[in-house]
Amino acid sequence: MIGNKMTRRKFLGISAASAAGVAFAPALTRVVRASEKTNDYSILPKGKREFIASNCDMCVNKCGIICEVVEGKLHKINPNPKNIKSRGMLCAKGNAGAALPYSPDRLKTPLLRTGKRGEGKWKEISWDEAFKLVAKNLADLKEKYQNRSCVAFASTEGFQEEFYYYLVNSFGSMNTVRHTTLCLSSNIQGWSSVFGVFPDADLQHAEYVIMLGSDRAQALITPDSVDFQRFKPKGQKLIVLDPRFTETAAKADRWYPVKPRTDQAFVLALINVIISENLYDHAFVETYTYGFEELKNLVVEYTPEWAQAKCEIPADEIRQIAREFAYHAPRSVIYPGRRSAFYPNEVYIRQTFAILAAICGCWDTIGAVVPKSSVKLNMHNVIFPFFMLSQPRVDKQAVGLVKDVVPDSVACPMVGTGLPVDSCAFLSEKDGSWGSFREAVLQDNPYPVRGFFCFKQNPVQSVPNVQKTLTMFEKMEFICVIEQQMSDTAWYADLVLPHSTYLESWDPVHNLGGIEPIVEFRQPVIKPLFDTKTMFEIAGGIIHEMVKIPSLWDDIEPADFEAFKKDILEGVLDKPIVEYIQHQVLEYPGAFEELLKEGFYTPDGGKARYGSTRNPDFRFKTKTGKIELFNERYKEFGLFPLPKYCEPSALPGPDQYRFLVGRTAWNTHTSTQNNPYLWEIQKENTIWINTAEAKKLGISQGDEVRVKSKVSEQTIKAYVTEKIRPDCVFYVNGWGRQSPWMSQIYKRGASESEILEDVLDTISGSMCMHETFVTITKI
Amino acid sequence: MFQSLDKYRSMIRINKDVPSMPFIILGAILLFLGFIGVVRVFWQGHEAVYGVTRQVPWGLLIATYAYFVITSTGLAFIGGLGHAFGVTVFAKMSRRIVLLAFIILLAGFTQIGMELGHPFRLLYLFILSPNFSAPIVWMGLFYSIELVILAIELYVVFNPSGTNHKVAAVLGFFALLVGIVATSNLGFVFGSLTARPFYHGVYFPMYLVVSGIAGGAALLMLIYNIIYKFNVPDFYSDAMAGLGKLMGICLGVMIFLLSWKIVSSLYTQPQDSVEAVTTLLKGPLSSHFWIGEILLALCLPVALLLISRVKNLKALGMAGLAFMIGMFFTRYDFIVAGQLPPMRAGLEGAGVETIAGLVQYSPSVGEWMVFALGLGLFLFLYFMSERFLVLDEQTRQ
Amino acid sequence: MKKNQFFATVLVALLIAATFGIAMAADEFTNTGNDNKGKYLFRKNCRTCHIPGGTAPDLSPNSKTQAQWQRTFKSYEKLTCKDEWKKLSQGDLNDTYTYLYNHAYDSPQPATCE
Amino acid sequence: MADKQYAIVLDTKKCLNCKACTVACKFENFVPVGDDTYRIWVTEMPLQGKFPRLHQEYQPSQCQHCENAPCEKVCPTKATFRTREGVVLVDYKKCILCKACMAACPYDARFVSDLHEAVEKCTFCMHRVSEGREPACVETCPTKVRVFGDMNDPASDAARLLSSRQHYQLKPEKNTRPRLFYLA
Repeated sequence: MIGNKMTRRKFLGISAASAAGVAFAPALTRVVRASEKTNDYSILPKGKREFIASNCDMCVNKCGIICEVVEGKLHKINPNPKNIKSRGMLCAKGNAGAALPYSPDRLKTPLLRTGKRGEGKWKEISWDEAFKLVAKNLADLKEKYQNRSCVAFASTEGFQEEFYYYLVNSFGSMNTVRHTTLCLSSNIQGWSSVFGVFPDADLQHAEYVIMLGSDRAQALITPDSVDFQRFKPKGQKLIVLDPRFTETAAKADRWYPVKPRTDQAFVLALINVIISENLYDHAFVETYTYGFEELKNLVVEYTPEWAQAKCEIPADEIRQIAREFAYHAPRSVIYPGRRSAFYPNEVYIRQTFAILAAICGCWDTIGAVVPKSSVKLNMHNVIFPFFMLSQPRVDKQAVGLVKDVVPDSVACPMVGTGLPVDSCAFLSEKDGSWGSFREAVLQDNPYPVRGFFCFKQNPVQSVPNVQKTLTMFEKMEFICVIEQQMSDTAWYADLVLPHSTYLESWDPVHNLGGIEPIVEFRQPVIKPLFDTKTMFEIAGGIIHEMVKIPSLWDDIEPADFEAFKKDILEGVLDKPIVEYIQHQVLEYPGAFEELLKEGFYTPDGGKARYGSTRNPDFRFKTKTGKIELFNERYKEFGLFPLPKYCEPSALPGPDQYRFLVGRTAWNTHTSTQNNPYLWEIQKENTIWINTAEAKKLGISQGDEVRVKSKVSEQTIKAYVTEKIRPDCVFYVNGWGRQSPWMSQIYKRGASESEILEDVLDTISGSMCMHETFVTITKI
Repeated sequence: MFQSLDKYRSMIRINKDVPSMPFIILGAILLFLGFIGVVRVFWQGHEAVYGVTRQVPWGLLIATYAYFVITSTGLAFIGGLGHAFGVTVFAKMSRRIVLLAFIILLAGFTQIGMELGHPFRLLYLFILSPNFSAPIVWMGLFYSIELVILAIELYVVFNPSGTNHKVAAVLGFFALLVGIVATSNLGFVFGSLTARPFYHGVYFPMYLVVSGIAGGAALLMLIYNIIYKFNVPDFYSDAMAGLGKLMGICLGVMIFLLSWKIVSSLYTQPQDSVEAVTTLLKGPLSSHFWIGEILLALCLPVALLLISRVKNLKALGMAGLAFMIGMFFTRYDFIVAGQLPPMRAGLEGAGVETIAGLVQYSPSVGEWMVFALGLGLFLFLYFMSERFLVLDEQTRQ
Repeated sequence: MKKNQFFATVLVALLIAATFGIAMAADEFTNTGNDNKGKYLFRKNCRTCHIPGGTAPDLSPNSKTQAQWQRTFKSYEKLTCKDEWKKLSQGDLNDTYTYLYNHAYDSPQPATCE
Repeated sequence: MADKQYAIVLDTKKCLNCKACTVACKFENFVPVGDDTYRIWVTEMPLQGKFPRLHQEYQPSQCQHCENAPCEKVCPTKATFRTREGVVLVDYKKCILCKACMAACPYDARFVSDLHEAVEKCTFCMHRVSEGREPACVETCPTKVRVFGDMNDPASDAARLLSSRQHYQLKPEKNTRPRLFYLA
């Protein structure tokens, strides 16, 4: 979509084709028989052909796959038509997964840095050496700083992440930092503030859908991306608000290029109309909600005319949308969205969405937003020792640490007491906030963090203001990265441990909550191609070396140490992982066999579950136990309890553009761009500039431009288009890579994490992705 | 056995009057370059060596193939006029005509042989599995027959016991006829492409035949001027004038056809045709078109013929030279122009890259090398013949 | 008489103990303990029985609201496992309380006991 | 007409431009990575209108499996042939790589394959269809833009769509009678 056209050159195509041909053609020698006489159309060599059900790991969706394996070689990954979550689809990334195990850029053996960091000099070492080295470094750091939390552990979701936490908990660090604050934490927080949970949208049955800033056609989420077009009920209306004309906007009945940062004003005006015209669901509000009067008083001033001045959507149309939304309720959806925070008031934006759904009774019924159900799994009840030397998280008291990244004027109107509260207050403690975590580490406040582990995450590419991340790395005495390819983060590591692909290993089962909950798992599809290991094996290997070092266990009870060895090592990690999986589904007879056959399991045939909370006695996970239109918890923390609109603290200056980020359907964050089958769809990113603005700046299609923000400047090719607001520019993320071992994409395009400033949403701890303003000049 | 060879001895001599050595050396160098090209093709494969693409599947080699084989059939036409239709002025040139036609046809076959991905497969599949609705089958068939006829003709005209004129007349007639059929079928290889309106129809079958005859005449006028170092003896003046007139007529017809082709193509439908002609008139091929096709192949020869009133033999040679150079561009343009308008617009995601609405093509080094092979083969074989064979009827008598 | 006296004494002692206990609990259980240690203690001491399929109902921090945890700790003497509780130091109990309270059903960061 | 007559009906309004079909096709059919080597594609049709009134369509396409296939006519060796089910296929062993079919195809659906050493193109995944499976592009599509089926079977989804909805074919003026039908 972006820039693929202007970068195509024939000679490159040839070299890439031959390179890829060399890489992949030998995967299978094909036999072709297409002849009129025989009617034999087979294209595969005769031999053992299997169809193995498993689960995709090219993004977070975990779609069902059926892998076609011929003579032990993976030919094709097909969608699993039975899988109720992925609805029988498999996207470009999922298909391209078949190239992953065979990638020439894979890490094949543990690598120890020999030159300077980032210099790219590596020595191959054995796994034994690697495990010893990790254990020794952990022991040394613990001794030196007398604090186990001096080693930080970054990770992101994935089926093997729980074994990473076996390692974390065996060492006893409190400093873990996950992807959440670059992802959904603000969204979850906003919806949870009202309903106590983060719900799903029943797009399959909704009659009226409003999507704000969600590009469901490109940022693929199953089942939403399928449902919103494939199962769209006849006559369903889709209203899309987005500063860009996305593929989703192209599907919309009405698209509004909403002024960034003002989405909330639009939704507040909808609430205003619905309350003032008495269109809300009285019975529902009466039965289930708390704080309606306060809400009513708040929104009095938020008239459509007021909103028009903010968000540039005509007041008449706001009124019309409000009426239509209320008319179709409860089969109306204000789409919860699945994305990172854009603005510092992100939590309030989401709270406003949730309130709109609540007052119209669009909750937990067909065609509305519905709380996720889940399939209960049998947990391994393991007890990790309590280490005396585990200090609380480095960012536990983030107040004061994060002042630099929270503009006062942003914090002020929202936070009653004037300063953000503890950054972790609204996060799962395991998640941590990347923004405040990094500030705390950089300031050595309250204690130094000198070790860094990273599993599957790529903070160098994904955390805004990459200079700060690299400065943080400089503080580290030991960096260990567990990855499949040499990511940009791995490039700066001291030790890189190669992880097996999802096609070569068993993964424990995971429950995927949703309207139709499902349990997914993975099994090996092909034999491991290289000397790689899974996190399960790596955790076991490292912990075995750790128990050999007495100094690592001197701050726990000796009895606990013995119990640890027995429970964790002998009880879990030393056993085959299959036993772990079987234990997880112990409660469901036949489930394991079903998993082997289908790649997923549902106890009740995957029926949609509605109405579990539509019971006047149901206690919501809020302070009052009701659906809170007025949030008592926020009041307690000194935050605005209602979604009060506050003016943007920062606006683009003259000659500045608001910098937007987004995704395509053929890449996942920063992890898939190097896959040749995806790379050929898009070979670098470009900067979207509105046609009229480009003309003003003298920029034409494909020109190199300089993009400058407060924290960095880059050059990138221009994509001049009508598809974006004149006051915004846009990159798709995952380009401008620093690791030369990402051979196809090294230094192609420009990196979003480099240009983005780090601005925090103080309630959810999220990084705000649309708070960077840039200037553009033609080179 | 040696005795039987003896009679051929009269056919062999070393002709030092003809400036053949430079051309033989040039031919050898080109052959060597061509050989490198061939090795590259076998080593790296067609796709890697050639500049043709998905959108422009036919490139320089089809152009050079057409350039060679159409000239060959033009020569066969002229030879046939002499033998079969009693146009006796050309009879004195018959050895060179037949030899040229044969060698240049061989040169043409090297081009198509290197262009085809599976030339050897073709040999048996044309017999086992021919598709009679495909013009290529007919083209291949008639050019193969043409090669056989020319080979026999070659035997007949070089028969030391004297040429059997009856046989020569029959052969000449068939060489003429099959040549026309073959070339018009080559035209129809393009004429059958409904996808590409620029080619579609009867224009190219006709234009290629006429321009081929002009090419045959031009090549003869040029060759005679070369071997006599631009001092062609009077003995040939009537033949040369005949060639000049023949070429003049053909040029006239060509101008007539081309003008109407261009004018009719410029009307709004079909769009691809408009676009193809625009590439010639003011697009990427315009310099080829105006300098090569119009100036060198048409205007200059016409001017030279008119000014010299077909009497100055040097001028005829110059006209031949200009035409042979210009004709190269004509062939190239005709192959490429029709393919530049894309079958699908170069929109994002289409997989088609266009500049100003057109796809791009420029020949690769590998393609030029294969052209060198054909040209080298022609120069080497022909001038070796000039050096070692008795080609003049006059000296023989 | 003697018997009555004994009963009265026990009753008074119990009452005092209960009152004291409640008072102490109300005063002492705050959510400012070490919830990391609390997690460990909860798993070690409580989850041995309070697990799915265990001898007692499955328990996780989010099995109860903050208020419910508060009440539980105030009156743990009523529980069948009160003897187990008594084996724990006040500090350990407070750490456990911190963990459960901070991750209760209606807390800002509810947690299941994974 | 006992034979099945295969066709693909496309509802492009559902297309997300996600490129799943193009990648699925590459793996299924051993099509190598490369700018010229692809059997199917998803075109972003020209953006209509001016900001902020914009409209855009996406058009997935491939070999049209024409009933009156120009490529079949010009193929000198009958390497290109139509099956009884109306699927246009290439017998790679018979292809001499003259590329006449590429020049003749009005849809630019063919290309030279290094792997097959022949001209190749979409086969409607006949190797899958003969096993009772759908073509890879059809199966993988999130929103099921493509519906594959037998036009001769009135009960098939494809036939029902064709009889109930307005549709068009690409380049009708070429008189090729494609077996790809686009719903209007």
